[in-house]
Amino acid sequence: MLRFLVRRILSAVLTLFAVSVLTFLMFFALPRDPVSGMCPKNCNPERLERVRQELGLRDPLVSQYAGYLKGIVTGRDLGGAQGGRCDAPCLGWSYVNNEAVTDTLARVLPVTLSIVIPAAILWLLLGVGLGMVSALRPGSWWDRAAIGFSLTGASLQLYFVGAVLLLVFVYTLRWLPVPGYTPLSADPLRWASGLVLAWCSLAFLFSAIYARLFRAQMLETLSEDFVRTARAKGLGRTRVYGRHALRAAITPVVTVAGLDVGAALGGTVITETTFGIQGLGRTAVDAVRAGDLPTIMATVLVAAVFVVLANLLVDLLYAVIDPRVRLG
Amino acid sequence: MDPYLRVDDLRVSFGTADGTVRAVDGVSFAVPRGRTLGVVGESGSGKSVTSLALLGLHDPRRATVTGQITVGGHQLVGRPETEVRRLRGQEMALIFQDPLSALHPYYPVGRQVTEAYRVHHPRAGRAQTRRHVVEMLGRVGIPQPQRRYDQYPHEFSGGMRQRAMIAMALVNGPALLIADEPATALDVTVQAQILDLLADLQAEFDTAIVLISHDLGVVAQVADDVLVMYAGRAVEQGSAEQVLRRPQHPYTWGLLSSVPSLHGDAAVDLAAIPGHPPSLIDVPAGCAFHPRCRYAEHAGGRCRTQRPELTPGGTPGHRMACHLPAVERARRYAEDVVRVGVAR
Amino acid sequence: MRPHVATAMGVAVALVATLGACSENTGESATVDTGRQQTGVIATDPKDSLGPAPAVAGARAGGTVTVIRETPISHLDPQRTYSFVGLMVSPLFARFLTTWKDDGEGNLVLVGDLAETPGTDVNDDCKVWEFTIKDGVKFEDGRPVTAKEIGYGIARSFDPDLTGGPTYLQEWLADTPQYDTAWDFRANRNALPPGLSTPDEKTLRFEFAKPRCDLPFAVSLPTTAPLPPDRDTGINLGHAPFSSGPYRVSRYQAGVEVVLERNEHWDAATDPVRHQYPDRFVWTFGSTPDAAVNRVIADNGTDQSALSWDYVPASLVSRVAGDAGLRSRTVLSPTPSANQLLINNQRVTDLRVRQALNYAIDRQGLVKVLGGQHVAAPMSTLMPSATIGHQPYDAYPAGPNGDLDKARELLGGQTPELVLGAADSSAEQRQATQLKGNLERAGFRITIRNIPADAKLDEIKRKDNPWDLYLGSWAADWPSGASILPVLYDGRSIKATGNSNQAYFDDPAINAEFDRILALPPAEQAAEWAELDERIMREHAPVVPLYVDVAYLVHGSKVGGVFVSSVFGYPSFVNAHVKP
Amino acid sequence: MTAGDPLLRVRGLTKHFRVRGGLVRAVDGLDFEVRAGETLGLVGESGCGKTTTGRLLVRLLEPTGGRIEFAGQDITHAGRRALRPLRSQLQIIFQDPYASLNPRHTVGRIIAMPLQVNGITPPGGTRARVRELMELVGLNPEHYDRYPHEFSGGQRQRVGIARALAPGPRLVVADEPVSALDVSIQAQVVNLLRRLQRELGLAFVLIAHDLAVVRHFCQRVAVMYLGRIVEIGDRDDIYRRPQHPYTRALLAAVPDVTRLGSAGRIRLAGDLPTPLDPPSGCRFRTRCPNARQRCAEQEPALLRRDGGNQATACHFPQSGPLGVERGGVPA
Amino acid sequence: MSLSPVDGAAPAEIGASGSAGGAGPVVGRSPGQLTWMRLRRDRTAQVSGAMLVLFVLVALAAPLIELAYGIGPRDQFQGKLDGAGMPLGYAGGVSGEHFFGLEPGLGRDIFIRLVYGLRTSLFIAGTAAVLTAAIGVVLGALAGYLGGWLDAVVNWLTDLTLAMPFLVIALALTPTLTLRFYGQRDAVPPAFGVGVLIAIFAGFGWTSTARLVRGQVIALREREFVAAARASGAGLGHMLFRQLLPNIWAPILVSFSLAVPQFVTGEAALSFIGVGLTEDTPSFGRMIYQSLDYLQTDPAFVFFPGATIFALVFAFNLFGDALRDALDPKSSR
Repeated sequence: MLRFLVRRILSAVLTLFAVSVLTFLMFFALPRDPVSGMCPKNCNPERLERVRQELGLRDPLVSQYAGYLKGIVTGRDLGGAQGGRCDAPCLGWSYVNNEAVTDTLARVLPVTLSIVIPAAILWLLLGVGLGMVSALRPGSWWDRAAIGFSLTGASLQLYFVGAVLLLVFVYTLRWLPVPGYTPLSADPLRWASGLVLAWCSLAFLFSAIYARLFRAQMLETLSEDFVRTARAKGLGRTRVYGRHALRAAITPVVTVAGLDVGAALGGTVITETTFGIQGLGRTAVDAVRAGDLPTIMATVLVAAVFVVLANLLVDLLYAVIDPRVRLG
Repeated sequence: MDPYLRVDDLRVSFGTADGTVRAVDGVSFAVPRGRTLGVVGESGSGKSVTSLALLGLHDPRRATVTGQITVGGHQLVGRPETEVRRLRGQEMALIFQDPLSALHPYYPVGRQVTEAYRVHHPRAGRAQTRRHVVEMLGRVGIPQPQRRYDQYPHEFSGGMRQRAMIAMALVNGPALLIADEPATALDVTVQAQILDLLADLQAEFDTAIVLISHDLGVVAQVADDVLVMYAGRAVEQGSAEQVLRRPQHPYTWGLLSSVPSLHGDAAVDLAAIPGHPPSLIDVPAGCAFHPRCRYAEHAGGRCRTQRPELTPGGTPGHRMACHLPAVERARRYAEDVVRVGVAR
Repeated sequence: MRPHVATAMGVAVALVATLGACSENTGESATVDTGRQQTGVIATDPKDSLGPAPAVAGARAGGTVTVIRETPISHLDPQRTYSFVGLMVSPLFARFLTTWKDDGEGNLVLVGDLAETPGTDVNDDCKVWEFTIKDGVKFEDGRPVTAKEIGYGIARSFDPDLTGGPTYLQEWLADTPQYDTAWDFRANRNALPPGLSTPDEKTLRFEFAKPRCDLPFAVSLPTTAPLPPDRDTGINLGHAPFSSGPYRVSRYQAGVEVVLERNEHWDAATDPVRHQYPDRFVWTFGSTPDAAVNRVIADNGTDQSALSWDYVPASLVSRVAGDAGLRSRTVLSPTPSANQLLINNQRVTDLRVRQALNYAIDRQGLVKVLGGQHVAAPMSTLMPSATIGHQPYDAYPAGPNGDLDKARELLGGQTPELVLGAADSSAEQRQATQLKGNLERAGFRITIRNIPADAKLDEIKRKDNPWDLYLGSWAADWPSGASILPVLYDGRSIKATGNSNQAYFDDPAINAEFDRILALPPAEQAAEWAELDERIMREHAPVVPLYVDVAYLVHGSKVGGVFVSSVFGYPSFVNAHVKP
Repeated sequence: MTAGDPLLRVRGLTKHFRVRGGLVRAVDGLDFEVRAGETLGLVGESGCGKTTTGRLLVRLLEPTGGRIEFAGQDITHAGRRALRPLRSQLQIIFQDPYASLNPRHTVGRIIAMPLQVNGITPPGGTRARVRELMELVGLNPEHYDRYPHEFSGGQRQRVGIARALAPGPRLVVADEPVSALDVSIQAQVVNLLRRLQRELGLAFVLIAHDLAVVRHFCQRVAVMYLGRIVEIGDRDDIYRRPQHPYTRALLAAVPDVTRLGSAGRIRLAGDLPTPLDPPSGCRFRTRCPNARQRCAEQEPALLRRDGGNQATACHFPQSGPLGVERGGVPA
Repeated sequence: MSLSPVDGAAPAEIGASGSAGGAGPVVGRSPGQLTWMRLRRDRTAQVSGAMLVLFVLVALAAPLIELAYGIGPRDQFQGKLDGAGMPLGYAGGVSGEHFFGLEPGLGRDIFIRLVYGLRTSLFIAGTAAVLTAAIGVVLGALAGYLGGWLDAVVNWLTDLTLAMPFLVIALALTPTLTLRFYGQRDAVPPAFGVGVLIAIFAGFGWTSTARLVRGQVIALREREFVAAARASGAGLGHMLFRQLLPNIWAPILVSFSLAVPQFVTGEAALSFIGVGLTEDTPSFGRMIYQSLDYLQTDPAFVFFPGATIFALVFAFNLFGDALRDALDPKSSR
């Protein structure tokens, strides 16, 4: 187990390293000068050039990258134009947002987490619930309705659903406030009411996949011998389905959920844009548009960390769910 | 004494896209407590379907079950699921062929046995239940049952798993045990252990056992009575002595003579039955065995058109379904089977 | 297993039925007065610069005004402020040497803010200027504001780390665009830049090498906000500016929220324009313009005293304009932001082609693409109508939809192939598509070449940019022709990059005119600029004037006193108040 | 190679698998030979290494140690190219009639596969050869273009046999060829194999757990236990006079139709030990009714006694016919 | 019914017509033909399949439809808009002349743009799906079959690809690529934008297919027919393309049929954040993205593209499901 964990973590670090190098290279190829945004109207080339040198943008790529890595590990001095000393983990200074990138992250991460985690819980419950309902009575009216619901969800797009929900619940019926982020600690009710539409639309679309996946898995599991054993023991339906079948059928759902949640945490650009909430995804997109390299690097890295972590977590969860994995 | 298990004209069919599958087509038998019925047949003969039907484990939406199944005085067919459920595990239990897939891979073995106990003893105390289960595990020959209790099925060997299955089946002391190929997936040496164990436990609990197997040797070893199935129908039944020593049906002859033996003449070919078992969707008209029967011509063509009913054979309690006239049968048995086939 | 397809389609149809009832659009809606004339002067009477500002009818103290805006304010450092939002928010917490008295109807007077008057041209040659600081002006900690702190504010704008602000004062004082090499702020923190001096606590003196007649205008920009040196936190001042205005920043949550609360040390008696009605101003960021406008329209709870900073987006204009109940909650006003189809005069050297472009243009079609008259008003002059002294004319009268025949005639059967560089933003793509269709009907062949939206401005500022046409806009820093025509059309200022003269127009005769007019006293310049405007268009047609932006704002039912600044075209908060 | 030389000679064949728990000694030093036209049965319970041995012989697995000679050539570590000329002479039949045929290929294509991959064009063409083979194994050649799913288990196994026969092999490794088949079909296939062996003079290595099937097919039998051969000899010797206690237990455990009831059988206690950590000395000692101190200390060698062909790896071999157990003392 | 090896003959026997000789047709039904038969019996598959065929036909016949309709995708009808650029008349300007009405602002005909948009979107999605399938199959099959370091590398590449945020990279890459291939004054043909989109989809979309194929191949690798081919001396090419691939067509086909709608919506999602095609090229993504703003002021403009894209994706999903059932009858019934 420990060896496995160490190996997985090493591979994850390698992945993150590769992600950072690729991003670094890719964004240096961008047709966008990070300095030009710094003087909007009357800027002269000489001044810009001096700023570039001061920011180290004229240094060789490798030493720039090394400096970046050093900043993450030990922190570094960025100079007056970038807020001075930047403590570890230093992700640099954003000229566009005029703040340290770590501050940006500290601001937008809770937002994205607040969107994704409740939404994921909701979509998993909904998906597994729907899948369960339809697997219990395959071919029934319930099954048709559940599958129809999930197929519709899978065929719609978030921005579409989001726009319609906004129009109906916020602008027309006025049951909900305009979506926005309030910290959970500040006001749980406002936190929830500002995000509930985002959760619902994410859940509607995502649950589709889970409903179908879980339904198929459940049907397969129900034909397993051990389910028959459970019934032969005289167990009731709830126990047979809820305990014996569910646990075995949930494993592939865990895998897919891990990937999805990881990816979603890395950037719910569309959700954030649809509902006008400034989270990690939108910050990343804005950063790309503005050529804000430090923010891009940070958001890409954070997104990658989420994906990698989710993968790791899935592996660990597997071991919890399936005792056969524990031996290895 | 009234037999504990009585099955009358059991029929099980499944609707599929390609037609109706008559998996069991009119089978009747009875098993008193303390005795073992061996059900023999090849793939698709309906023996496993019969075992599931006995416990009412078929999906009612897919399978149609008719006939009478009486267990300890309760008629099961058509009863509500909740009532049948109370009998399962308590009055009657089932052992499957493959203990690895029959045990839930994610739960410790002891817990699975405990679950079988607690469902019928909801008021039993935790500690007392555990004691009982550990004792049961020990009784079926699992060494160190205290430690084994918390282990997972994958940490058990094949034989130990089957012992655990047996413990699970017997934990409530059922009067009827249905063992579906209980030893087929195991090695011969372990298989022998399991069969012995079953016999010992039967003696102890006075259980009625229905043992389902394709292996005539296994049946010979443990069964008191034997039922031979072909294409969902019973073709011959009687005591083990009658069916295995003095078989009357050409299919039983074929089965017996096609089994390679440790004795006999290894230099001659085995007496194989030609062809292969029929599809249950498209069972041949008349006697289902007739396309493979080398004596079909001797019954005057009835084999093709008319379905033979089970009729009493030579000795009391011995019955078989064959159109072959008694005289012809006796002659063929003497000439082909005894001399050539199973020359022992 | 799967539902019948028809059932699902039925659901979809039902869904759309709820989206909106069908009603006929007959095209009737209110019209906007966009030809409004701007009047403006520099106050000559010192009384104009005295406080307090006249009370706003019906205004009452108390309440919170919320401003909803999509993009966060990146910082609040006055010396770095140049964005519209920065220019509009900074008067709340900072005072400048001069400021505009603005009635929101186009009547502007430049008055002294911290200074007693809008400046004294000591030698009448625009080279030496003196400002006398008012008594009783204080910082948020009660310290008096003196010439020293204003001088320090201007000095710190020389710091190369503090990028982004206007550079007029720095360049004029150093007499070179490379002002930060001429004078190093970081090495001379205790000194003032060359040409700037404080003969006494109350006097600030500018001495320039060249005449700088626009100085009174230039010192109305936030560069002149005062700052005690001990309060200079460098780049971090952007999060916590030191207030000299009626409000101070009590909370700055980057990217999320800025809260301004009353500054007790501000004295209304010294301030000719500002009020202190609301208890607090709250800026919230992140809502898209759509969401912001919808939210304000909904008028729920605290949103009743909210205002959407962003204009009503084109897609919602017909909804807002069509709702009579909203009329009292909207502000509709032309702005000084002028949009042109810039012609790269280095590439398109044939005057007839440039004139043909002017004749061909379908301004009405373009305005429809933009969202109608609530979004844009057609224009045919170089200076927007909001410029002081502006005179309307149309050098190439083409009617609302363009005179295609006239354009073809000018082209004489030729098919000029022109490349239109357009940002890849959705809005500009649509304009480009419209222009392409429009111009091709007139006999041009147009290739649209996309430029990443955020890079576009930098790209067209490069002298050697490869495109023939591109959309450009210019909003002057003060409503004088001097901050428009010479900035945009003086060919001598063309450099390799960072050009404001993006038409790359260079004509010696016109250049000479610039010099002549710039040397005139500001009051005399207005009429001259208007005349030159028409002359440039008639003789050279260096661009195709398209439209001015129209500000179309909605606010909650309890917001009062918000008007659109005649100088910048965005909401001004000096009169804002919350109705009971 | 001269006429008397064995077709297949295996010396010290070893295969270890590295798993996370350690090293599985699946096959641990096998020695045996198969002469041309001879049939050798390899019996044992699951986990004894018999299937691994079969796969090693046809080089589906890379041996860890030892040596395999086929037709006088060392093929122990031969690559694909080096094996090519021998491939057609060395074929394998698999256990599972469902898994061993590619469900997406017609049976004609399946049978022709070994010809095709080895670039063999038989006289008269591939198609004719395949039809001939189908006829040979008792399939209707008209079914050339059918797919495996249209055949019954027995017929599928015939397809597998035809495939193995296609390139004209001299040695066929048959890995549990009948254990997945119904009793009546099993007999058909055993008979078919016997006929083919007779008619074509093929050498067979039959891997099976069913001692009765082995008895009906093989001239020589090797009994395996935990990766080792514990007893090897001629059929009649093994079945009539088994010397190793394991062989005896194995034989005794086979359920026999001819004997009703379960009286008078020897039972082995316990389970197979894990091959990750086999017992010291004699590997069978943990389950052996006669185990002594010496068995734990010293590993018994495979030795011939009384000058016969039968070799046994046991310190205390038994003799005499089955059923008459005479204790463990060597006679 | 149990399907253990010993007892499992019954379903397999179904359809086999006796042992020897046998009447009836001699040539058997391939697994593919069986799938086709099951598909033809499935009503949902029929309906969704017919819808897909219709969509493809419309896409292919776009120029013909333009000819018959008399309006091109770039024609503007601004005269039919009011001063604010909103279409005059009912339901967004629906009329006998403009079946689905007009776009606000530019005043282009929605119907003909949808027809052309269908063409663009289907082409992008179809090509991208083919490419992802190809990349995924090759990498997955190699990794699964050969295992070892190659497997590790492919796995790692998969992890890496999954860890790279797709939208951000797409956003960054598009202008960079454009500059690499075209001069500043060159007209960038719509085909280039299409190509870039396809490349982005292919570059990021292959992982799921690769994982799927790898898993399938690993499962198949242990099957005895693979061992049989290896024992006969088959080479890598034969193993992959003759033995393994024919057996994993089913999941590949299903994932392909589900990938197409994913890319259709993916194109729309990219448009949503501003990557994708130029205004010139009619595409579903751009239309739906632009229309959403008009949900309140011109619902018809949202409805027509929205309903069309929904119908297309829905049909694909239905068909993919039906295909899955037909390929693997055990899966759901």
